[in-house]
Amino acid sequence: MALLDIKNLNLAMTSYEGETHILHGIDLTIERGEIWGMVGETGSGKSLTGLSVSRLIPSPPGRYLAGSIEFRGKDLLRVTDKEMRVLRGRHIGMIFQDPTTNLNPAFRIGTQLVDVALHAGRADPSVLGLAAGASRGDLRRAAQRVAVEMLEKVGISKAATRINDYPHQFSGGMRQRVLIAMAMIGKPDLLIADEPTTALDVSVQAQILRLIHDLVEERNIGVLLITHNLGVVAQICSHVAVMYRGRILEAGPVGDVLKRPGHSYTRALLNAVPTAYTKRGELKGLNGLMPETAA
Amino acid sequence: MLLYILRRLVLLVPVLLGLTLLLFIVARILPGDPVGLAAGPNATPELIEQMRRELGMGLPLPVQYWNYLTGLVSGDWGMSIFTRRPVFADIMEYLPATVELVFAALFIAVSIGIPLGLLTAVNRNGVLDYATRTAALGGIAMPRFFLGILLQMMFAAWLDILPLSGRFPLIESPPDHVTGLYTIDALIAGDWLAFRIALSHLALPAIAMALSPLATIMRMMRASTIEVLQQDYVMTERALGLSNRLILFKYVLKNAMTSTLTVIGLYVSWLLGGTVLVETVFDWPGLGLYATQAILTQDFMPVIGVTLVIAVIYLITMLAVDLLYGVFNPKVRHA
Amino acid sequence: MTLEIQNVTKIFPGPRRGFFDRGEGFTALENVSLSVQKGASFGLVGESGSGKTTLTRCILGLETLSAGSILFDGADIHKLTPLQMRRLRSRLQIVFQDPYASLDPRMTIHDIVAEPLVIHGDLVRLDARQRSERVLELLLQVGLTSAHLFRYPHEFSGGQRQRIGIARALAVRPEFLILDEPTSALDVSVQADVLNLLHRLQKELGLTYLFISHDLGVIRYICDDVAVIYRGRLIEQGPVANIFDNPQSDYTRMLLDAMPDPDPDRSPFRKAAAR
Amino acid sequence: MSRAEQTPPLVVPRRTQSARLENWSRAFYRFRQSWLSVIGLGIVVALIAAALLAPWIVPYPEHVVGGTNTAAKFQPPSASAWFGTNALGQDMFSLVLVGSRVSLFSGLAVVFIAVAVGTMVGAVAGYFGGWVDEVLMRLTDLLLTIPSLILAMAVAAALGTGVWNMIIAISITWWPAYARLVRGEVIVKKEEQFVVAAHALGASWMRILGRHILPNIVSPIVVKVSLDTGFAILTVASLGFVGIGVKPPTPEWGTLLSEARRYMPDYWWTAVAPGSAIFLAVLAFNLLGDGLRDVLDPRARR
Repeated sequence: MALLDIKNLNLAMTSYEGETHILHGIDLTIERGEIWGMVGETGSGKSLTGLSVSRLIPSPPGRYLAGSIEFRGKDLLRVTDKEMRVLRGRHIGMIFQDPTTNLNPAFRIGTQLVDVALHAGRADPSVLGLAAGASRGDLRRAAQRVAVEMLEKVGISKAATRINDYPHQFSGGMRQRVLIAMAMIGKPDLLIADEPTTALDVSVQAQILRLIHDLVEERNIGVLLITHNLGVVAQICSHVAVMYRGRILEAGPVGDVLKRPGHSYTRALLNAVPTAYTKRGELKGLNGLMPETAA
Repeated sequence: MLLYILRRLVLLVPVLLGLTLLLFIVARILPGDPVGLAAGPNATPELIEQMRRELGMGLPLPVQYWNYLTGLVSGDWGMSIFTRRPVFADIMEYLPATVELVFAALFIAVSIGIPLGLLTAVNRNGVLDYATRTAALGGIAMPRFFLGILLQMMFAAWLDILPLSGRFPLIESPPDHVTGLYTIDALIAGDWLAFRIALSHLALPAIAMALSPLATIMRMMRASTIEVLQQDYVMTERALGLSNRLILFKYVLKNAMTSTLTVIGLYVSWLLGGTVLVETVFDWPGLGLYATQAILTQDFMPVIGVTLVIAVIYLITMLAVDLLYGVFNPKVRHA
Repeated sequence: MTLEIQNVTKIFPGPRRGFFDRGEGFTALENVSLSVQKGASFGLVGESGSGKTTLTRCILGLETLSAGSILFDGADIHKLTPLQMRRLRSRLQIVFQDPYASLDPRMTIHDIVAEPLVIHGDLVRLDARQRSERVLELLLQVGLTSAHLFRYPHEFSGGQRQRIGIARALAVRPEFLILDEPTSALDVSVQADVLNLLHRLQKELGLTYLFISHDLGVIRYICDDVAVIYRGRLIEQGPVANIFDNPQSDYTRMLLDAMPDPDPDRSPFRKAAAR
Repeated sequence: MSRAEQTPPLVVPRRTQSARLENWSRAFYRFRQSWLSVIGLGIVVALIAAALLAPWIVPYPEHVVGGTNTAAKFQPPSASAWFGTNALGQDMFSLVLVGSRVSLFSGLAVVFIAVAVGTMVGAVAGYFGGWVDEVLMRLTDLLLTIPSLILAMAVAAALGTGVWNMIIAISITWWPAYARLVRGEVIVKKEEQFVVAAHALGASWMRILGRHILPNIVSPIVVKVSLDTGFAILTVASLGFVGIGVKPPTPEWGTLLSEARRYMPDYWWTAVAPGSAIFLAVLAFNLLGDGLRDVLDPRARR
């Protein structure tokens, strides 16, 4: 049984213009220990795929036309809201793009971490190192301890005091570390990271990628990393799926897809990235390459 | 924190100086003959001249202003030509009634408006939402004085369950003076009957004043809650499995309060100004009634005095709002 | 010698504390010197907070300098009369980073591109008809068509808007363009097209570029010379090939190492991840 | 110029109004989505029409210039006197109808003056900043600390009765709010990239302010104007209610209501007619303003 198995996922969204078919039969299987990169340009539907796994697309406007998202054998599109809520945070962690807007500015980071830890701990006390049936006080104390430990783990020094700071007292890179701590505190089996380094400087990006990579290694979890940056995919991912207009054009191990791309779109994307050895005038845009797919 | 408050209080001094100067200039520049009005139609020119001298109105303006300023500090706020009493004494007598009325109204508006706003934001476009939003539009448009009259008609004249006007029946003795707010004083004295009487008199004018701010606060709270619900961090909180109740009442509420708070602060000034209308309708013996009388007789010392008191209350409220703002928004917290 | 920046320092005053007291100032630029040769592309690389935006604002005369001077063709731009400043602005134009924010949402594309022609009407001397022709010529030059002329910015994609921004900057035939992260808000494929357009325009019109970016790949692709700026100070500068192949400072080396390369074999994690 | 010579002659297409037109029709569509706003617009149009036509359609013209008919005093609403008659036997409908002239005219005049003065002060303060800003904003702050109703009452009382005196008195207390609004918006827009771009192109401050900043802040001003017109009408009525404002024979809603108080609750119609008129006018402008906000203010669009 795969960790995550997306089969023929079809999503439509309603807007002013009426209902638009956005995802056209996405198929994707993620096993533990795999880091799947999902690359695509603006509007390719990669973020909506990620949100679908956490079932965070409200309906309306979203509507699933067909398909299933099986997480450890259970179809996420068919579980109850309550079951889904337990899965989130405890079994599926999520990180978003902008660390400045994804932490609640009015609360100490400790409060936010502890609440997530408590949520995961109530679902499964072993996350906090407790036996089943632990008291509320035990849970709270353990959640606080685990929050500090997790902050240390993501590389925040003096975690025991910094846990009482507010988000605005941290730099962008540090905030993203805090968000990673929040996503990982429930010991999830699957991590969905939606453009986790896009808003960061390259030097910080490298550190955050290293952190995600190491956490994944250590805990042997599956990752769905959504990004537009082929460089990031090449660095950290074991597998990659190339998306274009709601379809996966090509998927497979990074070494195969990026070194020997089978689809012309992938090749074009690779040609559009300026690297150390691109000569001036050699870059190619996508002009005229891809036919306008009927939406 | 304490230092910050102190500094803010010190900064109020130039504001108040500017305010007195402004009021003084306005009062002196404006046409009108308050002395002539007060002396009556039969007064001789000599009598009027003598009154003017006694009131110090013949002196050069800067001297008059200086005299007024020094007087202000020592508690001499001038004489009311109409009541023939010191303005300061008058204001101290009427102030508690107004404070009681304004804060009762504010309490009603906040304690109903905020939960209602939160509730309608969550059940957006539901039946409750449409009903309250439509009602709120009506509430904002309803003139306070007309609402007052309607309430009197309804509850005092037809249903006869609440008194028509006044603050306390003349034949009864009000509770011992501690704060001057009858409801509070009655509670302090443990006098339940007096509390009920005071409350029954307070109810209608407070409701008449509260409706519009209630509607505005509700709308503001609804709008800011909806805005907060769309923030990225709410998505993160949801994505990590926190319950809707926890997200709404803990994480969203605190953020949504910040913008609503400013509106609440602004309404204190609006309520204080509105007392001239509502106190007139309900014969409520407060600053508004006093100011209205003074304005109609062009008796300017009381008008300046009342305006000054209201401005001070407003400035202190805004300071309190700023401090509270820091509680809700740690980014602007003051060292 | 076109643009010469000499020992520029910019200190922003600290926040007010009371009437006279001010908090400690923030040094955005410290003793920055660089010179851009006519016809060249000069790249300025820096991460957020490095001072590169402040430097552009200084060159445009939107900020005063705390020390140093900026010379354009030998004239100190902070000592110009208003008229001379206006003349200078017709020769030195800018393309901004965010194609969504840099176009007035209430103006048509025609009016946006024509605006510099109107502002510098005393120089270009075109009547309304000639202006429209010039606007159309510019749009064709950057790869748009006459059908786009009377539409509004919100009807265009990011890449198209950036082309409009470039057309506007070129309207009064400037010699010098400041390109402030012109492609960082765009998708890579669109970025490639815009970079090629900029390259073509430079060849055709003999423009001088000051290209500001955080993306070393982009800088390497389009620039002849490069300067690396970090926390308001220039770390090193020189020809692109020298700096990129043989960086002298640790910071530049770190930036180069951190740049994610789309070749999986160059990944620092590769061995561990590809089990 | 070499490039221009090579290319074939350019054909500039005619400027079409379609894009602009499309924007308008889309805006009107959004406005129509909310039936409350449409009702608001309808009432506003009806009120303005009634006020303009009042002299010709008033059923008892003699009553509005002071004529009385004590024989018919305190008649309840009927077919001949829709809103009943007052203590002097005057037809309430006639009084309320003609009263709309004073209320609507003064309300609109107050807002017009306040917008004109406030926009000027706010734009200058916001654009230039520095000591100009300091001085102007300290002045507006001072005015904002004074409860506007009391200040307006005091000024109006001192100036004496008369519509214009009342308008001036209220305007004095209203422009600071606009100055504040415009200043804030100008400061925000001043930092927007398209304004910086215009600056970099070499545009003068007049052009930047007039062509780029002000057109882009019209929406919040229009919304505030619509909401405020209602509240200006309310303030005019408030002044009338406490006994300041228009001289007696001229009917005015606030004054009518104030007189009616004496005959409560038995002759309730004398109060309900002018009170409801005030309520309806304020409500209509509020509904209209709300609808406009939905159309014009993208932040509140949801």
